[in-house]
Amino acid sequence: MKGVLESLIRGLGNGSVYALLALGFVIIYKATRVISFAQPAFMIAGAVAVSHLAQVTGFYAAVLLSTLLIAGVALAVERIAIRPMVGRPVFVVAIITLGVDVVVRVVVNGFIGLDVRQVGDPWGLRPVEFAGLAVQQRWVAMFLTTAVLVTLLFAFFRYTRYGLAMRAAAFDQETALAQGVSVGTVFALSWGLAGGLAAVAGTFVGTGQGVDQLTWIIALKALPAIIVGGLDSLGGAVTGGLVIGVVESLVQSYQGDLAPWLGQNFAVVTPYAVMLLVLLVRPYGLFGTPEVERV
Amino acid sequence: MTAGGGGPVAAEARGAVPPVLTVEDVGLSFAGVKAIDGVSFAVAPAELFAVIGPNGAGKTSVFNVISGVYRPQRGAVTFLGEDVLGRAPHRIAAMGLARTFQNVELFHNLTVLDNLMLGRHHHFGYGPLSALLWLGRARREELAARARVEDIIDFLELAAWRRHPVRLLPYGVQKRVELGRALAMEPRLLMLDEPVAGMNLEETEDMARYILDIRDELGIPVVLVDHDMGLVMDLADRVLVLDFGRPVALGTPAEVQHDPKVVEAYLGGAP
Amino acid sequence: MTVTRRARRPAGRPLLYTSYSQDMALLDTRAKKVWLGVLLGVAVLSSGLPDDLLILLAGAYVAAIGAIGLNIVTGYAGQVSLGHAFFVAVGAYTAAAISGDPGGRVLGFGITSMLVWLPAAGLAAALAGVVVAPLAARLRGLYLAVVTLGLVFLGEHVFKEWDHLTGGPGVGRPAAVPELFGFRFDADSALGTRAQSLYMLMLVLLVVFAVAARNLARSRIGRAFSAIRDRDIAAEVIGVPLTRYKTLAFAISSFYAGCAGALLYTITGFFDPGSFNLLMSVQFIAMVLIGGVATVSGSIAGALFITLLPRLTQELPALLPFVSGDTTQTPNVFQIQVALYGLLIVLFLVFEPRGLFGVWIRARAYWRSWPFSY
Amino acid sequence: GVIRGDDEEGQKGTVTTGVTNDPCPIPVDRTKGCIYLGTISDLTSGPFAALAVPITQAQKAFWNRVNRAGGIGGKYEVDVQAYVRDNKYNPETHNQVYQEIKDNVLGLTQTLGSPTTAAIIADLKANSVVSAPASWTSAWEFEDVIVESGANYCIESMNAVDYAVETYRPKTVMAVHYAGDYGADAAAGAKIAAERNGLEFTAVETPSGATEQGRAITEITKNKPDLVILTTGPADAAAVIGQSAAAGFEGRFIGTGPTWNPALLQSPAAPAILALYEQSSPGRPWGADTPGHKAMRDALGDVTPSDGYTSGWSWAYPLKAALEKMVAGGDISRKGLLNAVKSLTTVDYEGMLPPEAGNFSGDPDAATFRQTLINKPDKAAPTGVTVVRDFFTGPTAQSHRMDGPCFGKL
Amino acid sequence: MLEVRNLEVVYDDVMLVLRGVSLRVPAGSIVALLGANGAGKTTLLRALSGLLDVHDGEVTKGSVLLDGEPVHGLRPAQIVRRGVSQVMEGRRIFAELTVEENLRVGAHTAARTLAENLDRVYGLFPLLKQRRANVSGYLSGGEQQMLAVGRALMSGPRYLLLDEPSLGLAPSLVGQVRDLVVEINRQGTTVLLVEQNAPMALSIAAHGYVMETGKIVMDRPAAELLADDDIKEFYLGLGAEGAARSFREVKHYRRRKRWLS
Ligand SMILES: Nc1ncnc2c1ncn2[C@@H]1O[C@H](COP(=O)(O)OP(=O)(O)OP(=O)(O)O)[C@@H](O)[C@H]1O
Ligand SMILES: Nc1ncnc2c1ncn2[C@@H]1O[C@H](COP(=O)(O)OP(=O)(O)OP(=O)(O)O)[C@@H](O)[C@H]1O
Ligand SMILES: [Mg+2]
Ligand SMILES: [Mg+2]
Repeated sequence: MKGVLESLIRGLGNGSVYALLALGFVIIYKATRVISFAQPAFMIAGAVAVSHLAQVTGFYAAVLLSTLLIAGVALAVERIAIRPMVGRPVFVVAIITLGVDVVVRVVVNGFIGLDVRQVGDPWGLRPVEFAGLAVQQRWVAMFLTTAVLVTLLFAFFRYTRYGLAMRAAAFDQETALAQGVSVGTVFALSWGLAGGLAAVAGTFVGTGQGVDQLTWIIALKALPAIIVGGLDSLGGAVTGGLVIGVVESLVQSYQGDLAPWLGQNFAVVTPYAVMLLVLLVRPYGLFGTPEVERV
Repeated sequence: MTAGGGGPVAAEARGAVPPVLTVEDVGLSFAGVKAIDGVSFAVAPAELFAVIGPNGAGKTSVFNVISGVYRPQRGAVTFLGEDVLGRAPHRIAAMGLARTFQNVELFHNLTVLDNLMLGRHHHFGYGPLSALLWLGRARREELAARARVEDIIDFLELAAWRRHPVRLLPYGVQKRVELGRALAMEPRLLMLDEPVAGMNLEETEDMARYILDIRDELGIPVVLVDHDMGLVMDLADRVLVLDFGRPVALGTPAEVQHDPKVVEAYLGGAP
Repeated sequence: MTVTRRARRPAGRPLLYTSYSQDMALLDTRAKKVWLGVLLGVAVLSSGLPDDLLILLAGAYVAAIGAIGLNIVTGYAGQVSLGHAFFVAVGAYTAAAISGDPGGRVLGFGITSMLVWLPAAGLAAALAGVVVAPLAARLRGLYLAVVTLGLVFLGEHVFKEWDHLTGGPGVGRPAAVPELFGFRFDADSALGTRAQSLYMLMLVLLVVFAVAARNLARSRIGRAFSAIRDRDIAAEVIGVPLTRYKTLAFAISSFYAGCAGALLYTITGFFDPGSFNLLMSVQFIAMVLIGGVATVSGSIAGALFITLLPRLTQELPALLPFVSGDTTQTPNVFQIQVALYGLLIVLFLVFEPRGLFGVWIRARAYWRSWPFSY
Repeated sequence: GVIRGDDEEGQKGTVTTGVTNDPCPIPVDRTKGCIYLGTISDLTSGPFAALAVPITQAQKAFWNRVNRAGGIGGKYEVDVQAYVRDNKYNPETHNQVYQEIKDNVLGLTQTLGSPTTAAIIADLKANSVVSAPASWTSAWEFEDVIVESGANYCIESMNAVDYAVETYRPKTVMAVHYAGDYGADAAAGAKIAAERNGLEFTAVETPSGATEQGRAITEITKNKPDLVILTTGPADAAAVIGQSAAAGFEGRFIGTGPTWNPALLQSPAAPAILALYEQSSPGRPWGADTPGHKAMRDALGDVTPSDGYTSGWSWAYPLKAALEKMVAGGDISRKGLLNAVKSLTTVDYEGMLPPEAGNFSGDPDAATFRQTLINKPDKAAPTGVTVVRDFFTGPTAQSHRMDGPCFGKL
Repeated sequence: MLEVRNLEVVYDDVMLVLRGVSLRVPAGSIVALLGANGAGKTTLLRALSGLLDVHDGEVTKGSVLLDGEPVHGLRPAQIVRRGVSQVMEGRRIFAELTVEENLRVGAHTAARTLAENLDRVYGLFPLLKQRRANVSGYLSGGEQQMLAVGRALMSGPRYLLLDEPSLGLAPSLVGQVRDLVVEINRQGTTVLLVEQNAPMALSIAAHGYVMETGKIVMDRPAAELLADDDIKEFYLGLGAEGAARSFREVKHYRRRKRWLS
């Protein structure tokens, strides 16, 4: 039982990182109908930036700076490579983000160098006792930070006109333009936010074990997460992230005993298995809005 | 069935041969909205039957029910003597039901030619393999189909646009292409949803002409929905008027035109 | 019909045809015939190129077969699939297993004839396609994309676990043996070097697959695919069964993918389950988009572009004196190579979103309206 | 059709494929000819870039030193910079770039990775292209054209287990390893050793990716083995060791060579590592005091120490020996080089490895080198480790018969 | 005043669609623009509201002046802020948003006056009020058309460009829309009305333009146009003797009148 709970909490920890990443994807998708494959690069860039800055400014300041920095980078990318594509087929844009990912990652790898880099977080692997359970502090930190950020985002989309503008722009850019929505601004906004979120997520990924040139792969976990939650739903992204994290963690702990025939490390693909199961029941994920069609 | 087919012809037809299409007490609602509420009518062979009514009255919904896009909660739809309720749209189409759409639903990236050829889809018999190889059968059938399509292109005067992607065509031409696509299906019944909406007079007159030719010379019965009263009242043999999904009146143009309910619900005092 | 059928010159057509069969021919214009002739000529002649280039091009041709396949399901039928790598893998392993050495470390049945393993690979992949289609048919746009991506990851897992078939990650297995009527294409022979034989083989196969695809595209099936892509409701209402055709699209596309997979590794002679990953799928998508959606010639161009790009970027840094070959410094040539790869893709698509095919269209449109500049 | 590969011999200045009478592009002595060696390594985006980069750099320095010391047999200098290619750790790419350079090089001073090298091994054999691998998988013992240096992973972990048996008397051993030529090879060695010592053995295959280590950690903390043989990458090692310890695990870890990275001592897992971890390796670390190590450190100047350099440097010795033998023998050709290799029984590693490590003659079992070391983490040491047990051969390795790659046996 | 001077528009760098169009929409007036399909009316409106580049179109010659300042080349959002708002051809509602959300987007540039504009639109179209919470994509064609018009009013524009607003509306509603346009205009909004329903358009417009294949071919006060024989025949469908023609009389091979050619 204790084991289950601990595994569960680990899942929530990792899950909240997936959730942050998923939010980035969803925000960009909401505004542009594009899945930005550049997110992994921004994530790792954020972590690496922190690992350098932390030595100078200390951890928390470093996270703040790196978040702004990466948001800036994302904005620049959007302006240069994405903005010209307003009104273009989304898959072309998706491939462009892929090219961006390649470029950014090469640059970032240059800053990683040969060694594993440490983000210099204050939590390390220290656990806190918590109702008899040993819970790593960083998981608590991840969970809380995510909660706060999500609340802020929801407030933003709820209480400004940009939430609506994004959906409108995503649905039909030309018409949105005709309503005076500056699609460019909407794009920039979404990329900026997504970049920042990726940076935070990256930092958390770096806690405990550091960052190396392969860490970016973790960002792909967000893809099944956003499908589970529904591509265009912020709430869905969070739910999806947590679900994926928890299921994955439980599978890591128990599949070996319960279902060895699935092969070792089935955990690696559980996110996708979960995704398929959800889609069999709900073609638009848990909270995604169905495509509206009538003739 | 020959030209000039006005009311009497249709009436006589109604007596003589069984109707092509019958709709009985159909009811359809969406999350509270009653789109259709107890609509019944029958279309006789070679009849030109019109459905009119205010916006949101349920005209398009009726079309969607008949062509299998919507599944009504109650009622029955019989086409060529078969009950088609709940059949997949493509099977109903294969039976010979063709329609056009209110907002042009063409295949935008395809040329006029391909759009028309697609109308003939279910007339082809060859399969993937002979398609890949383009041997005998595929080639033969494609050529034959092309010949029929060219007739329609001539008939609708689309020759000039033959190779244009339809998305670049002016609205009016697109409407004509859609009509052509429906004709290419060699339908037993043709349903037109607002064929002249957004057309100027000239084009409206042409469209009227085409509709009459289709009915008179090809003997294809037509169900017509439009808001252009001039057109409807001139062409239709009979008119069904809907309001809020309910039938308000059914009769010859002359009858419904002066029906106070219709005037009040629909016509208003507009030009 | 009221109007009698006439094979007359249609108004508004610049070219005169005396029969529909001419008008509907694959190469309906003289220009196309000439161009194709020239291109094929060049392709054949280039078998005189150095071996390493031939190997590269042979690979590009195989990739083109795969890209055409992806274009069928994604370009024509509009079902965006990131799962292509999976179907490629199915083909690769089917072929490798069939032609593999029965006594060997990994599964093999020792039937080396291409006539057996190539179709088998295609069919196995097609079958896989048919299996996933029902789920795919319910999904739209990027949902489908990510699900098919999931297919790649699940597949990767299976292939890594099933080491009796694949040899396992980091170890791998020998690929299918390209043997036809006793002739080995993967060995130097009287007819030419290994590279030359492979090159010609792939060239011929590419032509076959490309022509077949063009035929498909202009057939009722190709049209039905495009109809589904453009407006599925309308397609169904005019008589196109959606699910059946989506399934068909996946099947045919996967068949192409399977054959491509079977052939691809005969060139290296060896492959590893790690190869069939997201990157591969993405590269196929890139080929399709860069080449131009829903065009066979585009897919080929795209495949050449993507496959040759790394080679190109290898040469470029040589022109930039300031970058060092010292691998410990940043930036060094190798990093620049990778960066250029990404950069060129971005630039290209930003400036010509319709892909190489778009370039061609522009050029042609301009030519058509010459001498008027509009 | 033309058979390519040797027609360059016709060209002026060319002695044989990859050898010219003209000086090297960057010559020390213009009067000498040039032997070209290729490098195919994981230089940018692949999983082993962090090791591959220093390896490549070290070999550049190594041959540079050879050239300054008068080159090969006073006749030739060696160039390893003209034909360096990036394989991105992808077999197809590896094969492509190999095709590109193969007609310009005599041999390869580095071909990194097993699946990648497997994608060219057929061609290497067909054209007897002698190559030095950048990996210690046991498969290389069975390939003539491959000149590996230092014991393979399989032997290394046999010795690791034997060492632990002496030192900690474990009852249970668990191998936590990546799949394939690296991880499985080591795990197999551990298994063999465990069986020979009558220990209870379990193997846990783990994927790469720090967040993927959950299962490994659970297995460790659940089964509490006395000894864990760890064969992963550094970041994952940190995750496994750190979090197992955090969850109260107190058994010993011994990691295989590439598992280590000095930066681990800056990671949160550092305390756990210092307490529980030791590291086996096929050679002495950067800081070791031998003529070879010293030469390397001088040659490389002030780089961040990494045992990638150490490995890269030591791997080059056998090729140097073989080249000298070839030039002395006079048959300057790929065949000549291969024969030279086959006749090598010892190689002077300037103390980095025992001379027997360079035995490439006779049958694999006899030729296999079976000595490895054990190091312990040490914040003071340049690459974070110091030797606790110098070159030794454990009883298992001693008696084990090399009759095929180990990873097949897990 | 909204003024177009000798405007030339090209699509895809090659298709010349507007060939030197000039027209003036005096402040406070209603101006009607008639023309066959494909004449270039929509293109002209796109040029006015800066939406050309979305369609690979560009202004190659001439200028668009809003109160004397050139506005072509401004971004659409800027143009809207200056009080020009368009009802696009074919409704183009945001199908996935509810009716009210659509209207809110329309008010993107006029957040302050949101509430009052909302009431105003609901006042004009009670049907929309009923459906305010429905997903707009499921509305009937006509309902969507109302929504499109309503949405354009949400930005409280000074200049309203209407592209076939009566398209697909029931006769009674066409009447309403006409009265609505008059009303809007009375409230001080200048209107450029593109219509196929010529009788309706000319009955309320002060001035009318007729466009053919990218050129303005008639430019007269609406009253004169109504009296013009060609217009009578080809836009109003009145026979020479002034009585409405029956569609049944229409001859298929009827001569086609073209002002130029
Ligand atoms: N798929 C659907 N989901 C929800 N409501 C629908 C759907 N289809 C139609 N409706 C509703 O049903 C009613 C009838 O719609 P329908 O399109 O049939 O009207 P119509 O008579 O065609 O009107 P118009 O003349 O404007 O086209 C409308 O109020 C519409 O909102
Ligand atoms: N995006 C585009 N690319 C190329 N050509 C176009 C494009 N949009 C329109 N055209 C062409 O420009 C011409 C004018 O089109 P436009 O839509 O302006 O006509 P219109 O007067 O609005 O017709 P309608 O009354 O049907 O709306 C047409 O011939 C059309 O084919
Ligand atoms: Mg309708
Ligand atoms: Mg228009």
